Amino acid sequence: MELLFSAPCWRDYTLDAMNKAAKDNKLSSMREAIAAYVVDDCSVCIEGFTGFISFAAGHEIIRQRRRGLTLIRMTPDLIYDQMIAAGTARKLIFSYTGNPGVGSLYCIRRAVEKALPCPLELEEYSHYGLVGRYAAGATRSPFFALRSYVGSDMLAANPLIKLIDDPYGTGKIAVVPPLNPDVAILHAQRADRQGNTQLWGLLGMQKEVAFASKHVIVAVEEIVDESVIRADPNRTLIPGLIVDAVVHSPYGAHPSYVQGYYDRDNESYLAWDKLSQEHAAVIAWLDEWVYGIENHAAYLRKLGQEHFDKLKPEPLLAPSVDYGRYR
Amino acid sequence: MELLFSAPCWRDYTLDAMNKAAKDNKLSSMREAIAAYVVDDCSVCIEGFTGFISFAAGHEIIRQRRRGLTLIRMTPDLIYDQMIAAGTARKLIFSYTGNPGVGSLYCIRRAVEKALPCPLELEEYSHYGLVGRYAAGATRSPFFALRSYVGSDMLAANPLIKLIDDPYGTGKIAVVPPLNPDVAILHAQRADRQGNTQLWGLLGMQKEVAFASKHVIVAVEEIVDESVIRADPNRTLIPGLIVDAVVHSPYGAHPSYVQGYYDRDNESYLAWDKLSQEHAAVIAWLDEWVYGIENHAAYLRKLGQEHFDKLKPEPLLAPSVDYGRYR
Amino acid sequence: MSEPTYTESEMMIAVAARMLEGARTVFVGVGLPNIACNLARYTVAPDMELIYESGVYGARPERLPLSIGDPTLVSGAISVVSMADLFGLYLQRGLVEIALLGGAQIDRYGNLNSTVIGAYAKPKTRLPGSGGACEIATNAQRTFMIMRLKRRAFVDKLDFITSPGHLTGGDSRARLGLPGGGPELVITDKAILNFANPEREMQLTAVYPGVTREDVQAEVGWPLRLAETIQETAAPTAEELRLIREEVDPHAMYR
Amino acid sequence: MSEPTYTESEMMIAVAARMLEGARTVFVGVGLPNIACNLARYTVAPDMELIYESGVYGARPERLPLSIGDPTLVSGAISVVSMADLFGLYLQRGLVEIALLGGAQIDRYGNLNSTVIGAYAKPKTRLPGSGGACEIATNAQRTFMIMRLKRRAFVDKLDFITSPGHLTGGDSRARLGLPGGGPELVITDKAILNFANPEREMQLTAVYPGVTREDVQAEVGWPLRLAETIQETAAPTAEELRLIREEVDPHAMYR
Repeated sequence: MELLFSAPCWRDYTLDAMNKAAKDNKLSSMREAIAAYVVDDCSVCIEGFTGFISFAAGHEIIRQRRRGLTLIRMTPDLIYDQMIAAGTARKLIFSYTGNPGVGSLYCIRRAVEKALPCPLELEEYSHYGLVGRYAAGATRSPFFALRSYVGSDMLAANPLIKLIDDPYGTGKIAVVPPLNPDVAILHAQRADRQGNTQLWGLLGMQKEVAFASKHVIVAVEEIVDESVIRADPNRTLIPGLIVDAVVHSPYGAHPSYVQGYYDRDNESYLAWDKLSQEHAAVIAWLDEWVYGIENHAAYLRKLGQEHFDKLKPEPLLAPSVDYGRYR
Repeated sequence: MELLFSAPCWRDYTLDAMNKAAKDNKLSSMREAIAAYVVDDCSVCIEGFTGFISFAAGHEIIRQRRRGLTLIRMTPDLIYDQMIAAGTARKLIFSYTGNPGVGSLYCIRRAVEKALPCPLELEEYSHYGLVGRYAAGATRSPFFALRSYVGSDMLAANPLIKLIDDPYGTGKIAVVPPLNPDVAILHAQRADRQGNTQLWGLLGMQKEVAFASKHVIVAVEEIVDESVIRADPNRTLIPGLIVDAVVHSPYGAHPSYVQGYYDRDNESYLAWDKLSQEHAAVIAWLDEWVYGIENHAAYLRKLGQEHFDKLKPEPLLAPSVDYGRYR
Repeated sequence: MSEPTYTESEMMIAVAARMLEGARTVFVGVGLPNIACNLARYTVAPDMELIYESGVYGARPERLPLSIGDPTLVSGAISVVSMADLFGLYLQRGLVEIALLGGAQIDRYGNLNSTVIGAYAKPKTRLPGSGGACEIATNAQRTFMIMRLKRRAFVDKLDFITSPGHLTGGDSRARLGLPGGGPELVITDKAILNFANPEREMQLTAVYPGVTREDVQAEVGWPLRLAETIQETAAPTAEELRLIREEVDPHAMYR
Repeated sequence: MSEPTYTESEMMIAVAARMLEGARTVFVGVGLPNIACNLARYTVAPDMELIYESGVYGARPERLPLSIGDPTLVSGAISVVSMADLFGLYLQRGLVEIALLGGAQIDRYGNLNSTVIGAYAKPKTRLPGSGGACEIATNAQRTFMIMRLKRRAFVDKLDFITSPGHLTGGDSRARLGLPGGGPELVITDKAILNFANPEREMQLTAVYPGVTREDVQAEVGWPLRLAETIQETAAPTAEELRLIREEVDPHAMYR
């Protein structure tokens, strides 16, 4: 994990950022985006808290057979369970590894408990600690301070978490260092061609991860004109300035959900709980649903449109607000 | 300035917060709200960056002849110039004292340079430093770290700003302590009766100030039903949980502006630049426009509706978004 | 009419709901604690607002949420914020009145383990980890545990302290400056335990109908301290059962 | 056709705009720097996005903003965020390519004073203070100063260092670990100065038409260093003047 606030490395980063800003059209296929930015042994962060999880990106990384990745995610969820079973990862940085609302993530447990298919190094935080690492990375701060960890064995389990004295004399406080993933892949409702991205619903940690990461791929349900973004600037979570590639990825977060577009496909989460208890069954599933199909569009065809019609919520529209024209 | 993270004091605060949550109707007149929460010698924070400035609250504080206040605000603006000329303040905590886009704030300069009408103690930060103090106060953090101040004389001018060693060995970093105002007064577009408040346009530091302060008064252009707030939860900046009083205060930010509702009354800012150069003229202005009228409604009548019609922008509506019904 | 029959889960839900009387902000997970909060809204805590670590304040779910990040928690909520703001402005700020927590293991001082069974480096069982539990246990004003009474869960020594309770007892928590008040109650399927003694040691304070002190001790891995008086908790009322079965969990997802 | 006539302000605006060639993110205040950026958008930097400390990224103002918090900067912008995010995620993160700064006093190393004239405790003149200037000077990749050349502003010793430039010169800025590159240019109404020497000391690099080196030295409070070659800056072109007068400042608010 590279700290971005040593001047040279920071300069590289920001000049790079300037180049990002230059591209006026960053539209790309998921295959191209993954091939361009996710290389063996790099650190990858596919974020989104229970929703907005780019399964399309995770499956493409498996399909391109990346190896030695450091996977970063607060709640690994099914997608990292699948990527770890496929042997893409060497290390996992996380804060809660469970099948949300269902149970265990058996592939990750097999990797940790039995080194199957390969050993998996763990680096572990609480939620706020990992959010803090993203926030420090996003603001080029040398650390993030939080009141957690005092009295917890997590301090001993992770030497990157330190206790320092509050300079104002109120006692000990924990700090965590910045985290700057090599690549972030973030799913949202809409973006324009420059990567200006709007998200509503659970904001999670998407903003902090985007600003913390050296490369950012945004995957969205809809590509919209820049004028749509500019019509509600308070909703823009990620500016195109820091985005490398924009992927049009409808239903790309399935089986997780996208607020207002589709619901979580809970049957898939329950099915995974059973299926994933045997490594062989997982490999068979990967052969059929990842290796066996060329891309996410094929995955959607395989599931069929009716499948997604059932996941569509009724509309619930937010009232408009008036920004006013000042001229 | 009381630090909120010593347990007993924090408990008082939070139990108090719970009581806030209990009140189901916090509607109040500005007179009642100021009388209830702004007492002599307390610290008051009327925030809002160039817009959303509750002049109605500032004038009511002058009218109620408060004394010995510590005034906290990043950009004191005309309202603090007026409050300081009226003798309400003993101390000013700020980061930029100017008439935005116009020039000097002469009343504050007279207080500092000539102790007129009374001496004014200054506690000074850069913008990010004061934002950081609000943010630390809002999250009960013992401090906020930022890269500013290294090489600046501001470190020597304000002993509360300290340099510490980064525990991860990247060098020196500046920190500022939390700030927890006794009372915050924040203007926004709309709130419900419980004080759930939505704001769009410049978000400024309103969120951090609200969560940092022991008491919060929100002044809004419109009181709306709770259902309006719940229809767009991402726009809710201040939850009623931390709000003590809700004041219906149309045009309460005049001569500053409220996004989508009215423009800045720039003539007033230019006029103040001339008028405020003489203390006697300021006193005469206060007699006519503050002491001489009973409340903000009278102030509006005195200016006349046509005055405000000229300040109304053309509509520019943000497109709606779909949150979806999940049941 | 005859005594209504009920399940252990229904009893836990009813008891947990009663303990939330007057609560205004409750930090909650999914499943049984969520049902208990919804029941409390109908009964003893009409003003209660639910806070979820996913970033939701004042949720009004139209269905039982499948996870703490369920989209039904977003639609119609008072405010939905980033997780940085939820943990910073709400939880660490001290605005959470009561938090409901669970874990794989608990010790006599209410410390919780949700990280590993066995050695951390070479775990026998890898558990999910802290999630928000460490900060919840640190910052919430009051913490209630909801756990089934099982000897493998109520252990003499934790394999790993994920979330601090009363640490080594007495004033050890206060001495380390933890802002929250720490564990107050443990609500189980057989009895209620609290920490209302100077040593902040878990003690039996109430048993459910038909449960003996011996039944409780049999499921606790240390000699369990007894409160001065031990009450018998009232069974769920017909109305509590009706609300659970018809209103808050009509599909019996958590019973 | 004859040489067009122009004001000193128009010359400053034209020169500042030329220096922004290819710029993509510029952190800007109101007044003259704002006009210069708008001119640059029409000429040498079509991709430029403006960043304002008020929280605005990618502003598309429909009128000349009256202040850096003008509502016209919000309507139609790409993103409007809290000031904490603007200073943290954009400026301190290192995403600001060029920042335009001014001040009441500047010294030979580009350090700026916008706090007090006289002693801090007993000031002769109380100036506005830092605002965002201290963090801008610290974090922007490149800093351009725009100031009128006046002896009372270009001083041998500052009364107060508000915003760090090259500090005591040489590598003193880098040694203290300031992330931004520091002052690069000083654009005045008579000449252009830079810091392109190992000592990072301000030096005269170009004079405007009709201005002599002596005219410049007369307004600088220390013996001004000269660049190896001193160019004469071209006067505003007819097109630059047309754009300034008809497009970016039609009401001559800043000329």
